[in-house]
Amino acid sequence: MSEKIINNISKQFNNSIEYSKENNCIFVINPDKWLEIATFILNDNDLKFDYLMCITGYDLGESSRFGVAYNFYSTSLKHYIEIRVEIDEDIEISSIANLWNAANWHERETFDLYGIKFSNHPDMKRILLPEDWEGHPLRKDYKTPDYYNGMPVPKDKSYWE
Amino acid sequence: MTSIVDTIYNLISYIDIDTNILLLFAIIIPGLVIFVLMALNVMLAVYFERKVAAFMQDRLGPMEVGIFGFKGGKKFWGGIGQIFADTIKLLTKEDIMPAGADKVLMLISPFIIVMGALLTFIGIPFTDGLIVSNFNIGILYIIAMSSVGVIGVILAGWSSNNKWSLYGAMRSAAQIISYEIPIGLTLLLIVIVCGSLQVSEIVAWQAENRWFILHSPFSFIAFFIYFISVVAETNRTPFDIPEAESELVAGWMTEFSGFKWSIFFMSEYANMLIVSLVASFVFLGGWLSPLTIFNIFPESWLLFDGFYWGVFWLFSKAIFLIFVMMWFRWTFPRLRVDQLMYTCWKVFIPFSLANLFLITLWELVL
Amino acid sequence: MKQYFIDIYDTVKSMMSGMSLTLHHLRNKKDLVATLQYPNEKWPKPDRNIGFEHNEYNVIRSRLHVDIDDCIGCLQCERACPVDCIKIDTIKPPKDSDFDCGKTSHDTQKKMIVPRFSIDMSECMYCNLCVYPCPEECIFMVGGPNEPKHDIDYEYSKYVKHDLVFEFSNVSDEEIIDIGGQSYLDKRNEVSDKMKKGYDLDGVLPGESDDVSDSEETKKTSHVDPGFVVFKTVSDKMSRGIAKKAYTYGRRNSMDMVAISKYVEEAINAYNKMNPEIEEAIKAIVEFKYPEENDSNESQINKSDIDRKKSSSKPATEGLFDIKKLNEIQNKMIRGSLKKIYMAGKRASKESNEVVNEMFEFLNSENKISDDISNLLSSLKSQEDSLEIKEVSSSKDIVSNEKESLFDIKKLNDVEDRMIRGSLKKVYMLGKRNNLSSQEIIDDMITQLTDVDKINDEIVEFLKGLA
Amino acid sequence: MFKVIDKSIISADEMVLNMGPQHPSTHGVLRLKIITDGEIVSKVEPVIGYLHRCFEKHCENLSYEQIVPFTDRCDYLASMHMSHSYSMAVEKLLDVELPERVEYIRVIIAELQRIASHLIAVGAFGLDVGAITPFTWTLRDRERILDLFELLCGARLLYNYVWPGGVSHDLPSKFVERTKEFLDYFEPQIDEYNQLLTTNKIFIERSADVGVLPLNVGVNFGVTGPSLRASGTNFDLRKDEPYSVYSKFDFDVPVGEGLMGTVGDCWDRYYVRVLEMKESVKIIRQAFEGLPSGDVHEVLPKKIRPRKGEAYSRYESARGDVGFYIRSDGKNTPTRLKMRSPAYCNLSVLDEISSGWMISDVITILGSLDIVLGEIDR
Repeated sequence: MSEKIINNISKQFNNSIEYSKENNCIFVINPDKWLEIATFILNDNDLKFDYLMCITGYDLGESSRFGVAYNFYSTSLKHYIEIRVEIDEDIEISSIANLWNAANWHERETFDLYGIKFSNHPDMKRILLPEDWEGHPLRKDYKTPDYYNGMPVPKDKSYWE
Repeated sequence: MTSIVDTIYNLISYIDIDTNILLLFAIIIPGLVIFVLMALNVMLAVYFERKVAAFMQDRLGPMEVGIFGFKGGKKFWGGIGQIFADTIKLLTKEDIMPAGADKVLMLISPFIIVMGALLTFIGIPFTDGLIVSNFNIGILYIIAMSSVGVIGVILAGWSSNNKWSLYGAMRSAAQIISYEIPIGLTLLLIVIVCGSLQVSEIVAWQAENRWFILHSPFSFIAFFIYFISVVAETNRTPFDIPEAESELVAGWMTEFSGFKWSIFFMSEYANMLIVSLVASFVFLGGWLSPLTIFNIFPESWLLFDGFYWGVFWLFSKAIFLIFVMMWFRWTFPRLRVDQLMYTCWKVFIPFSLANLFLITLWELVL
Repeated sequence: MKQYFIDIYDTVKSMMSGMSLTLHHLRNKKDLVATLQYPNEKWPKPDRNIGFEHNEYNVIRSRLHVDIDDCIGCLQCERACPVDCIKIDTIKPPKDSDFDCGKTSHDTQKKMIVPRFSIDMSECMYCNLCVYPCPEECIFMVGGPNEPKHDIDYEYSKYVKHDLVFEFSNVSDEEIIDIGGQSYLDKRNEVSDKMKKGYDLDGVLPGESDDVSDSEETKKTSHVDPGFVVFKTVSDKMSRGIAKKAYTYGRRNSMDMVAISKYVEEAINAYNKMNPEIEEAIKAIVEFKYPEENDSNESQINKSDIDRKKSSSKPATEGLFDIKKLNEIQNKMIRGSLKKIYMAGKRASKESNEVVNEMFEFLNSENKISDDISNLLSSLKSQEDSLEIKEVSSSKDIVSNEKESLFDIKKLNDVEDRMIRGSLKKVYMLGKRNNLSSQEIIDDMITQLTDVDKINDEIVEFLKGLA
Repeated sequence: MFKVIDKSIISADEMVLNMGPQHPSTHGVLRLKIITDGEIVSKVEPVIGYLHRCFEKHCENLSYEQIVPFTDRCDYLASMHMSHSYSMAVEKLLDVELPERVEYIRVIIAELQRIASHLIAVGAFGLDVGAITPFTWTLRDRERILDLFELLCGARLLYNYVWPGGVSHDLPSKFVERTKEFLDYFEPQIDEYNQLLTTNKIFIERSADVGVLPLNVGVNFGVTGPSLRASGTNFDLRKDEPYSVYSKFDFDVPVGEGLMGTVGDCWDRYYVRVLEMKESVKIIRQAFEGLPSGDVHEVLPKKIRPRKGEAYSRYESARGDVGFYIRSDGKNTPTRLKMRSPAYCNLSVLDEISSGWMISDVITILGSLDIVLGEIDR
């Protein structure tokens, strides 16, 4: 099954796929072509990835700094794929919220916690943290602020030490 | 024996002061008695309700507070002292007035509601002849006075400056006004049959003939329409959409606390008592003993009748109906606001109109 | 139209069936009621026999308890805790010293002492993760399979959050000093001082809580060597530490005061840390009387006073002798079982005499009694903690002397104007914190009042009356 | 004397209604910004994050064993599912093969937990439409399951029972017996709920045909679990991607059939849960029959240091498809741990299916989606 998926995708987008680990169905994909590939895997009759399970942002701390992992599943054909898009800090990823509505909140969360921007997202704002929070906490270089809205952020237990 | 006011006036007329002042006394005394009765009613009814709810839900209800160390184990009166604890708690609670509220309206709205309940008691008998004032338009007066409360509800909802309260008030207004119609139409049945609006006449007619609920199939149906409508009118489940604690927090009572809220509470339970009493003397023979329905009991049993037994029978019937209301509450889910209107306009009103027509025929034919 | 009547029929029918069900529950309430009247009835404790050797495992979640005598200070539980609610400090004895840290009940030789083992139960999330790695099985959740070790205790609510920090260590300050942990002790005292200052600001005026803090202070100082009081005036940390070390050395070798002062001076000079404060302090040592040389009269007077205080404020276990004294017994078996009796007695807060009697009974029943042991035990029986009491009395004198210099803040309550009273109290507090005398504070008050134009003759007279 | 009245004050515009964060039936600290026109709702915007506890950030500083109690606290109504799901992800990274007894125990526990969670869902849904009595009855029965869990691991709500590589304790000796007793007691209780609530006409009126979730919309929004199955699909990871030993058991996946109204309405979402409880009972009975013996600590790693790499585990919890995405770089703490919470996706569909209904119906729909805020906000 996985071979078929790989063949299907690489036939179409040979240049955009950086490498693929066959056993886990993991693809790493060029961010430029991401929207096309997404449209393809949603609509292609042999793939039909209609269910977007999860979007995970991660911080590599290297040259291509951030990565976003998309986990797809097909409820009709029962197969699974993971696609990763790895980007530099300032590059935007095209949003797939118009293809899978589930991506809407997941992308907002990724933006909230990592600061990864998604272009053409219908409603790009913070979701878990307050609107006026500064910084993106899951980045590896994030430092806890001393103050939030003038309130000191407690860092240790004063009665403990 | 005409009315309490007259009796009291006669009793104290030997005192040598201005007759107007005497009349005032004669009016104030029953008023105070009724107020105390209402307060007692709410205390007991709340306890009753909590216990009924608890047992229906496989719980025990209030158990901790006994009187003088008396606790009844897992019995019904287990936490009887809770009555006083609740009262003291409610009366000593902080009275919160929201900053944006209309303070004057918010202050008077509980009193308007409780006034409606108090005034209704004037036309309600407690037994043969024990009535504050025996109007010749008793039923009409009761219907009119029991819908005064809706003014207070709307004022309370509006003055709280809270969207939830406003929703509750609007729903309540629509609901109470709608359900006035089937109530009026069903009460009209007995007026047609016995030809009088006076309460004592109605019961006298039932004593002569039979309980009105057993009079004809139409009056039987009318009783249920009346009863379900008054459940709606007193804002109780399954028609408690104005309060709807899972939707509107507490509806129009959201912003009230302490004494004001306890007055709302008092009027709610007073209304329950009123509608149950009305149902008892209109449909269930008032202060007549149920043992006289069919003439199967020996003559000696008729001893359980008379002035004092009348109080007992009337209140037994009313308390049973209150229990049924509680039973409803702890069994059913709540209707939506449009379904509530549907029930009223498309079920109850057609049925009661048909009833009205058919009972007229029934009376003409038989 | 047909549907209309069917709907009505369905509604009535389903409502009736629901009502019959609730009525059934109402009528059979005795069989169906599920509530438990909590304080009167409690859940039956389920049998916790879990199929295999359950002694190793802990299948109850309640308060954490530590058998501190078994703790070897390996820090495994501290590391396992996901919320950092366990805090352990350890001190290793110096290599050449012959300090005996004792043995655990598993007969493991302890290599360090644990002067601090605190668990913050307000933070604990009862995940049980600290229990598994413990090699000596000394940290556990009480109850369940640990019922023999400690009774179940899941109702331990407290009024103050700090009270939920449970301290398990029973190492005394003297032992820490013995083992060379002076620097650790200094640090700890410093932190606790700081914290105490923090508590004092907890919205309680010191004037109102004078009595409380007084007794607390006496309690605190009762453990500390009075000689240290002198060095508290020294502000430089480094030199204070050196001086204290030298002082303790002198005390331990039972030098007299003059010798000690000379020794301290030498030590300070060796580090080139001499400054006027130290000089004064050293002079003070010489003038400072040994607690033993105090007037016996004075201590007699204070004794009854303190006894009363002790009985009210201290738990009775303080009256128990030290468990280390049992280490003199040679036979391992006997020592172990005596220690067990000791611990049981301690938990039940018994007196020394009772515990010793129990020990005798045990030994008689086992036929293991020997002269050595009986001598030792009877010596324990008659022991008195007279030394401690004298120390307390002397330190209390110092404290009360300091306090007398200031008038009581309650006197200010006679002032009628609220505004003035408030500002006067503020000035008072400020002065108290800066250790000003009564006269100085009153002067400050008068200037303060003149500044805000609230001064009048009555107040001035009143204030002067205070001094 | 007379003011010129601003037209905008009295014009019949839409009104913004704030439901929550403190509201009796938002199931936690959820805030719904409801735009209404009278009673009719035109838009619902869920505002979440009031219970955000930095779970993912926290996990990056904790070792793999220490994370387990925190996963319990994500979905506090189905803690066993969360720790089971997390353990599966870690086991994928560790490449361990679990003893069969562990898998059987995990299945038994998971299904008991599913019953407990669905009992809350069913009862709370009744509470949302105004029926209070069913809630206390379901809580009464859930209490018995909690008793079983207390017997098992000492804790009643947050268990820390399922560990990567095993479970913390073997089954207690009386556990099997008492669980069977409970199952015998429990099955007739379901009929009582049905009599009191499910078939009640008022309840049907309130929930049938309300908030219909079409299947394609549900899949597109990532709705999973009973909420999706009510829309007429039998998508269940226990069947489709059998993990643990689910492939050995014979059970049905209840699917919404639209018995009282349309397929995928609130009544279906409610009823699928009731049916699932019955199926869980079936699974537990089968699991007890085939329960093998063995040591539950056989492959429990002393110290968890997984290989460098990633793992994504999928698990059918009481609320839907739980996913744990773990990136490890060989240390004893994960570099990234992401939890795909089912209720998070289920809640995102609320606006889609509740606009056009009344305020009361928003409550009903929210109750039928069965969200747990601890899991949404993490």
